[in-house]
Order: sequence, then C-alpha cells, then structure tokens
Amino acid sequence: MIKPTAAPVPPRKGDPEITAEVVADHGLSPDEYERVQQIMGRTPTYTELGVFSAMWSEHCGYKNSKRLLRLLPTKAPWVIQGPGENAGVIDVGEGFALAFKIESHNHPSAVEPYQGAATGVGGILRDIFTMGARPVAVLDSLRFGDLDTGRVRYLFGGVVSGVGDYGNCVGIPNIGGEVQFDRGYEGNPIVNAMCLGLMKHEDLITASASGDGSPLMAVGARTGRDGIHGATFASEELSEDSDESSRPQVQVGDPFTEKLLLEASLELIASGAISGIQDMGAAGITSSGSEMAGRGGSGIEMEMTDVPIREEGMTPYEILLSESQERMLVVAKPGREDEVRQILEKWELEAAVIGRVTNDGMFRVLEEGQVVADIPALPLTEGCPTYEREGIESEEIVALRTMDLTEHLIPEGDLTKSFLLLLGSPNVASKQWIYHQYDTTVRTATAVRPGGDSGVIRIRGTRRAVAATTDCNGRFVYLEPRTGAMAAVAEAARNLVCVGALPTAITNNLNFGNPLKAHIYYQLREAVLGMRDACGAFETPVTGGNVSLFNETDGKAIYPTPVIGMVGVIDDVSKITRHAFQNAGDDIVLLGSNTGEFGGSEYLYVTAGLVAGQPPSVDLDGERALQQAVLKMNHEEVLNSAHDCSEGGLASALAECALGDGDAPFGVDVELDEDLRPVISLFGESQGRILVSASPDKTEQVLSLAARYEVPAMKIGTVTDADAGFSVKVRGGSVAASTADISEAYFTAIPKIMDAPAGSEA
Amino acid sequence: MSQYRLEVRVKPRPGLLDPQGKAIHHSLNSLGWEGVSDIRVGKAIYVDMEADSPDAALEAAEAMCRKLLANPVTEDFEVSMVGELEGAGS
Amino acid sequence: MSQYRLEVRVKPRPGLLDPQGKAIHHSLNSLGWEGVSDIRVGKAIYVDMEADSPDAALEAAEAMCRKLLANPVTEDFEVSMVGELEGAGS
Amino acid sequence: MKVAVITFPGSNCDYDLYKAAQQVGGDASFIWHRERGIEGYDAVLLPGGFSYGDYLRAGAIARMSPIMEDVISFANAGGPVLGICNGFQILCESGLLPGALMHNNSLKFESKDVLLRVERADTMFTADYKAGQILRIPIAHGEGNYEADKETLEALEAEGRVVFRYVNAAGETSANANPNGSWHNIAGITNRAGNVLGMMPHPERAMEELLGSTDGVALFTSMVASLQTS
Ligand SMILES: Nc1ncnc2c1ncn2[C@@H]1O[C@H](COP(=O)(O)OP(=O)(O)O)[C@@H](O)[C@H]1O
Ligand SMILES: [Mg+2]
Repeated sequence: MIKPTAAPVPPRKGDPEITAEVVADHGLSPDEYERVQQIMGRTPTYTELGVFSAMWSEHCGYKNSKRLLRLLPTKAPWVIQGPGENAGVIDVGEGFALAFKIESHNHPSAVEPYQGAATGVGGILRDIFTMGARPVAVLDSLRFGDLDTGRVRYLFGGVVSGVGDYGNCVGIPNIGGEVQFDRGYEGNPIVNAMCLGLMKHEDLITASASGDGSPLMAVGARTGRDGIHGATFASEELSEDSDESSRPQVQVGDPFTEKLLLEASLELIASGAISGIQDMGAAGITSSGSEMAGRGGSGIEMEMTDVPIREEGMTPYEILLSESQERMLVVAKPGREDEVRQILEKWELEAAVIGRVTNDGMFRVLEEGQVVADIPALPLTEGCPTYEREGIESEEIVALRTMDLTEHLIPEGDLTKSFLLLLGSPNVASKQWIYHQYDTTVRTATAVRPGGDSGVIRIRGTRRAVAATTDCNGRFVYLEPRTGAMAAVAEAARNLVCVGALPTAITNNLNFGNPLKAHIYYQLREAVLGMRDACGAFETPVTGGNVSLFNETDGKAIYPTPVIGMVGVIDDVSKITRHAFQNAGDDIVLLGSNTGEFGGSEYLYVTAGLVAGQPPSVDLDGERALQQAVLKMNHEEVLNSAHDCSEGGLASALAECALGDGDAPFGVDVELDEDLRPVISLFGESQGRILVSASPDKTEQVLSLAARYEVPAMKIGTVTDADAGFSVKVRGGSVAASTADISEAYFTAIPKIMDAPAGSEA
Repeated sequence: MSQYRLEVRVKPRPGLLDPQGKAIHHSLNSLGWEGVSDIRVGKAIYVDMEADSPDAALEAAEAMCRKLLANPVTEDFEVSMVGELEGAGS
Repeated sequence: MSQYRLEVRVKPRPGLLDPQGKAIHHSLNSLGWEGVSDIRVGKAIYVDMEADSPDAALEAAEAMCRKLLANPVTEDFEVSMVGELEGAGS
Repeated sequence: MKVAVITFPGSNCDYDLYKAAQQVGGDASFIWHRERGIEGYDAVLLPGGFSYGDYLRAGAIARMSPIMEDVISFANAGGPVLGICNGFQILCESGLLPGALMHNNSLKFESKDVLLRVERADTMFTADYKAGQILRIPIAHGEGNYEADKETLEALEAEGRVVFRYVNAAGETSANANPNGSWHNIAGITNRAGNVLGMMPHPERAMEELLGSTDGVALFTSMVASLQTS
C-alpha cells in the first residue's frame, strides 16, 4: 500500500473560507487544527474540515476518554468481540452468540424528548443488527429532574413514549431499565438505550471495507438535512438558547422503515452478497465510511451526487454530515449489487451504489467527478488527539460527603409515615406507568418482564436464556465516584443472580459533565477505575459502551452517571427465580449485612432534600461470594424468590417482594435486630444484600449454603396473607401498614403525577 | 399539466368519540382556557400533485380520500386547493 | 361574549422527515396515483370557544398553539376562523 | 391443516403467530403481502404489529395490499380468518368486520396482561373454551378502542357477535378492567357468519407457562378441531 497523501483540492464554489473562527465553530482546538494541517499537508477544504470536526468530536473520537477506557478489562474466553465494533459479542452456549450495546441520546432528548428518545432506540437497534444478530430485547436507562415541574414531566412523558413507540413498532420487547428523578438532572435528562441481539456464531459480520473495487452502497432511507453536525452537538454543553439554535438538528425517527431495514439487513447478511455493513449513525456517511475504510486498512471513494437525497440542493458537506436515520452503508461483493438491490426492493427500500472501496488508504469524496475531500483514512479515524487531563476532586463534594448526618438519624418509633413517603417517591415507586407503555411480550420469548430484577429472554430451541439489567445510582457516584461506580457494577450483578443468571459481561454508558473541568475529569477517571475493579473482581469484562460528555446546562453538570448494562446467562429456564413472594408461610431470609452508611439514600432526599454523606461501601469479595451463593441456591432450587435491596432500603425491598405486580399481594411479618439506628436498618441502602424467600423446609439449606460461601444470612420473618398487613420491626423502630395502603403508595405515585392533565400546575 | 398543492382535512365524525380531542380539551381547561367548549382533532394532509386542471386535482384528491385517506366509518373529509406550485409544468 | 369555531392546522416543519407522509405517498403511488409528488401530514384541530371578539378568539387559539397544540421544535401552525357558532352568547 | 400467516411490511407478530399455529399441529407458512393466491389454505391469520407503521390509521394502508383481495374472497367464501391486534384493525379497515379501532382513551400504548371473559364458546374459534371462562392474555396496542355507529353496536350485541370482553378478576365488565375505552368492553368480535374473528389481545403470546399463561392455546386448538371436523 502506498502511503496516503492528500492531493491538492481546489475550494468548492460557494463554500466558506477557512478562518480561525470557522475552525473554532467546528469544535476543533488550535492544536487539533494544526494536527489536521499536518495530516493533510495543506489547508483543508470546508468539506474536509466538516469531516474532521465530526470524526474528532468527543462522540466519535473519544478524545477525552480513550486513555481511560484502555484501563478496562475487556477479555475473557467467552468474549467473541470486544470494544471497537458496533457492538460487543459474547458466547452464550449451544452455538449462540449475544451482541449487546448501550448508547446515549441525551442531547437530542433534551431538545425534543420524543424524537430524541425514539431515534436513540433506532440507533442502538442498528448497531446490533449490523453485527448479524437479530435484536431480541431493549432496555432503557433514564434520568430526569424532579417531577414537580411541567418541563420535566414533559421530558419524561415524551421520552417514555418515544422509547415505547419506536421499539413497539419495530417489534422488540422492552425487558427492563431504570429511571431516577433528582434535581441533579434538571436541565440534562439522560436517555440511554441498550439492545440485545441473538445470532448463531457463524452469522457474525463486522464492519470493515476490504476488497479493492468493491461497490459501496447506501441503503434504507434517503439523506436529508437532519441532524447535521449532531456528533459535534452531542459534544457541547447546552445553554439557555439551545432549544432555538438546535432546531435544525432534530432528527425524526421512522420505526417502520427501521423494521424493513432490519429484515433487509439480516437477509443481506445471510445472502452472502455483502462483505461489510454499518449504520450511518453519528456523523452519518462520514463516520460509517471512514471507519469502514479505517478498519479495513483500505480506502474509499464516494460520489455525492449518487447518494439518494430527500431534499434538493444539498452540498457534499451536508450529505456527509447528515444524521438522517434508518440508513446503512454496505460493501457489496463485486458483481452482486443487483442481488443487494433485489433484497432491498423486496422490503420496499432503496439501495444505490455511491462509491467503491479503493486501496490507496484515502477517504475521498467527489461531487460530479470533482474531488471535494481527500483525506488519509487512518489518521482521520485513529489520529484524533487524545488527552489525559488533571483530575481534582471538588471541595464542595468532599464537604457534602463528610457532612454530619446525625440529626437525620434521630427518628425512631413508628416510622410508617416516612416509609409511605419513601414508597411513594417516584424513585422507589412502581415503574409500571413506564413499562406498560412498552411492548414487553412481542416475539414470545420474554420469560421475565420489566418489574423484576432483570429481564430474561429465552433462547428458542434450547433450555437457555439471557438476562439483562441496567444500573447506576448517580448520587453514589456523585458523592464518591469510585465507590459509586463499583456499586453500579455490583448492583447489576446482584440483579442478574436474583433471576438465576450468571453475570457474564457488561456494556457501559459514561454520562458525565465537561471533562475539561478538573473536577469532572476526576469523576470520570475515578468512575472508570471503580468499574475496572468491579468488573475484574466479577469476571464481567467490558465489551463496549458509549461516552456522553458535556452534559451540562449553564455550567451545571449532571451527576456523574456511568450506567452499567450487564448481561448474564441462564442454563435452565425452568429455574428462573422471580422477585415477588410466592406463598404465604414462606420464610424470609436476608443475605448480606447492613454496613451502616446512609449517604446518598433516597430517605435523605425525600425527607431532607439532601444528597450528602458517605455512600455505601462495596466489598468486592463479599459481593462475589454473595453472587455465587445465590446462584448455587438457584441451581439447587431452594428459593421461591430473590430480590436485591436498593433504593429505599430493606423496607422498600420487602414491599416490592410483597406487592409483586399488584395482582396477588402478600403481607410481611419481619423482625430484625441490628445494632443500628432504626432509619438505617429500615431505609439504609447498604450494598451486598439480597432478600430471598423459601419454604420453611428449605430454610436450613438456604442458611447452610450461605454459610458455605461465608455470606451473612439470617431468617428475618415470614410471608403472610395480604390481610395480615405489612409489619417490619427493627431495634428502636417499626413500620406497619395495611397491604392496601402500601399498594396505593407504591402503584399510584407516578400515575398521579403523570396522568393529571398537561400543564395543570405549570 | 401543472403542479398543485391541495389540503385535505379529515375530521372525526360528530357524535363519535375523539379521545385526543377530549384530552386536549381537558388540558386547555386546566391551563386556564375555560371558555373552550369543544375540541376535535383530525388530520390535515397536504398533497402535491400533477394534474391537468385545478378541478382534476380536486377530483383526484377526493378519490384519494374515499379510497384511503379517510375512514368512512369514523371520519368526514374536506378538500381544498391551496394553489398552483411554481416551477412546474412539463 | 360569542361562541366561535376556529381551525388550527399543525404541520411538520419543512425539511423534517415526515414518515407518515412518506408511507402514504408510497401507497398512493402504488394505488396508481403516479402524479403525486409529495405528501405531508399534520393535524387539523377544531376549537370551539367563547370570546369577546373574533380577534380575541384568534389570539387565544394562537396562544394555545404555542403552549400546547404544536411542538415548537418540529411543527409550524396556522390558525383560522371558521365562524361564529349559533345559539351562543351569554 | 394449512394455515397462511400474512406478513405485511411492518408486521411483527407474524413469527409468534406462526409458532402458535405450529404448536397446535397447524402446517403454517408465511405469505408476503405482495403475493397473490391463498387457494389451498384452510385458514388465514392476520398478525399483529405495525403494518406501514400504523401511519395514517392502523391497518389502513395494509388493507390496500394485493393479498387483501384474496383474503376478502376467502372470507366471503366462508374460510376462517383470524385477525389479532393489527390484524383486527386491518379486518375493520377492509370491511370484513364492522366498526373501527380508535386511540386508547388513555392516549397511551397499553401493554400488560388483561382478563378476558369468553362470551361465546360456540364459535369455531372458541369451542375449546367454556362460556364465561376467564382468560389471562397480554395486550399491546395504542389503538384498540372499539367503536362503531349505534346500529352496528346494537346489532353486534343482539346477534351475539361479541366473543371476548375485558373483565376484572370477579368476571365483571367494569370500567377499570377496560384497558382502552372500548365500547361495552369489547375485546373481540366476529362477522355475522362467524368465520371471521378480530381481537385486540394476543392469544399467540399465551401459549406457554414459561411466558406467563397458556390461556391462548384453546383458541388455536378450537380452530384446528373445527377444520378437521368440517
Ligand atoms: N425506564 C424503564 N424501562 C423499563 N423498565 C423499567 C424502567 N425503569 C424501571 N423499570 C423496571 O422497573 C423495575 C424496578 O426498577 P428499579 O427499582 O430500578 O429496579 P432495581 O432497583 O431492582 O434495579 C425493574 O424491573 C426495571 O427493569
Ligand atoms: Mg429499585
């Protein structure tokens, strides 16, 4: 291969001149621009500048995170594809492989919640089916401000219907997710969508362009002016006037076209007529084209006038940077273009040859035969400068973490009122309002729907299943990033073992503020290190993820939120454990122990509006033992239910087990004696605890299995009939309520807020 | 042949329920517009098409409504001419 | 005070993709209407309301659009007076 | 029994329906909407999903597909046709069933298990149920609010063509058991001849204990049995 060099390209008529200002508008620093000039050996054209700007944005270039991401463990014998492709892939047994990945659409959702969320789902589905896998499940991880303003309710409502409408229409069941409401997300909602896809090992296909002369084809929807520069936009802070100025960047999703594209793509891959396929996602044709060329070590040449467009008069710059949805770039095998066209035609979609693979290592763009961009592909995709910055913890947060919480620990005696308040907080309350808008049962494979600890999808034709969950408590990460990130990984793993799944691998979404600020970079680095430690300890390597930085409005950053999307494998679907109690008379056993930290708890937020204190510590060895113990109990079939203790503490977890999905509630009679203040016993969010229930003749086995793994375990009470009510006594305090009252608090909290007529208090 | 733009309005039949209209009505009331007594939500569909004459265009649009754009069980429709589009004709 | 009926038309912004319009367009073409070159789908909302004058009614309807009926990020709107309703006034 | 599952662009329950038919011994095949000809089939199934994205109106564009002419003749000749969810909407749009399915009155997509009461156990689709039996079956739709003009509605009731209704655990047609605002809690109806059934809930998703319910099985076994005896 000859060393690629950029040929001189005359400026295109009508394009702006390259000035320092134009460069700055493209989000490139003076140093970065200098690097561009070095690579090019000349001044870039306007089109070329646009291409660099997109590829070197944080979103595509990972310039502030790449060095940190290298610290993460990525290997294990079961990892088939690690980071770097459209999605990670792991072996799940019997010849099946699972592709999975998470992606953010935070900025677009802040501007237009419905379309922002919908196109977020669309993008992650494409990342999965371009690997050759059929999408089988979606999860959504969401964060909003408190629900007491009309704006936040509008964002929340819009995002949920956007996630729902898109996935429902394509026909992919939603199997879980999470949502947290906290003023820390007021101006910047977080919308992360995760997708799982199944395939046989031999169906795996990767996104690279190789084969000199192979035709490049654009398939699917036409290219319009939507979302031009979305990648750069996603890498900037929002400001007061973002609503106005970001309008042209709104992308509209078309889930119907996506469904056709999904079927057509899987058929294309099966036909053997193509050698590569990639979503035109962030930065559109630019990133899909240059990444395919970069990965394949080849080059590509594309003629812009051959790209099917939706609007008249689009310039090469616009075509290259458009983020119109539901499009794919395909490398056909030479001579098989017609086969590609026929498959697309059957699905009532278009396919057009727009260029070819070359062997000169250049990313070359033509307009009516005239070269308008000619860039060495490898430096474009790999040459983006990466930074390691200084990270310093903010004094303010140190002060919050070390705040004296004593006055909040005083309450004792009858704590029922606080308990009902907590149970009715949207953070703890039932999320049915959300997932009843999502099709959860389409494709007839959903063995555990949203509402449990993890969603479970069975693998047809086998006894196996895959499970998935997303988790992160941003408050914990805010107060102590390393611990908080470990807690996120640990909670995800606990959620998996609760259904009986072996935690296998993770994908992650790093949602942070502006990394150019030292205290944000500190959070990012510490969180990555926490994730590294926990993933190492649990043998759950990282197979991919997404980075969303600059989540700030008017200088105020979100809580650092490294969302963990973890997947696990179940060998025998008949052994799946569910979170809800099954029989009155069963014993309730608490595994793990309360370590007493109270910082970042929902109780403090609900009763005092505080996000402060030391968040719960994470004992990685203890967590690992707990996971193994619960899996063993699951295999031995001694459990009737298992549920992780998280937001709202033990009392809330007991209520969740008692209420289930509301159809067949139980009562609870629990008494435990810990040397802790009653609010900590009842509402503390100590990590490493799982509530299980077992029929009394199995309790001994549960306790002895726990002992074998050195996991603290104690019988704390029994499941009763619903009529007997809900009663939990701890040293110095208690809660007692009728099942109807806890049910009311838990199930109606979100509907009461959201189903009121729009704008009623605005 | 000229290019025309037509506007088709498809409305829910009087008497039939219109959940969207009801919800909007409710919201408007709670936003303080108390004088609103009814809201009906239909569709406005803009059709750009070639035809020999404005009448031919209108007729075609009505045929489209009967065949596809409106549901005779639940909806009424109206068609009007927005105007001739520029740069057309062949 | 009189009763007025207003018509609000809410349309997708030009340049934004309109998946509905696209699908309908496709269908009309395959049903044989080949002269159709574009379809855009919006909403037609009929508002019945009390107001002091036609102008006041129009103004109120525009405020409703800004606040609730149209999505300012993706849609444009137009308001027109259909007419005064009978049997009104109080 | 040869069963045709029609796939429209945007159908997404076609595979589930195919599997359900197979499970009860049906010999199922998919037919793409642009194909013609369903001679030789004993029953036609119209699956759920979002044909043409449900753009314009649910089922409106699919109803124009070439295959629908054949489905209509098949039904008019007495052939059994079952439309589930989007399939029901297509049946209404095509005139094989009366009325229309409007937006749910919550204006939200509703996805959950509902309880249904079997109103008629003497149809070819329900013979393996008992009249009054209560079924637990998932729904997943945004437009399932059944509506028709007054005469049609009265005729449906008078002729006993309502096959399933949404009920509460006590078997009553209460308002809060109604997930979408459907008139008289209607969840499924037949045509006058009884050979065309449309229903919003998804019996094909209630075929296995692992997935939460087996209450849909009898619908498919009823169909197979009626075809084997006729
Ligand atoms: N945005 C969402 N989408 C789908 N399911 C959700 C969403 N938010 C919460 N859920 C579901 O609601 C249940 C309770 O959520 P959560 O309290 O976050 O679970 P946990 O604390 O056990 O991780 C889980 O089954 C979860 O999957
Ligand atoms: Mg929880």
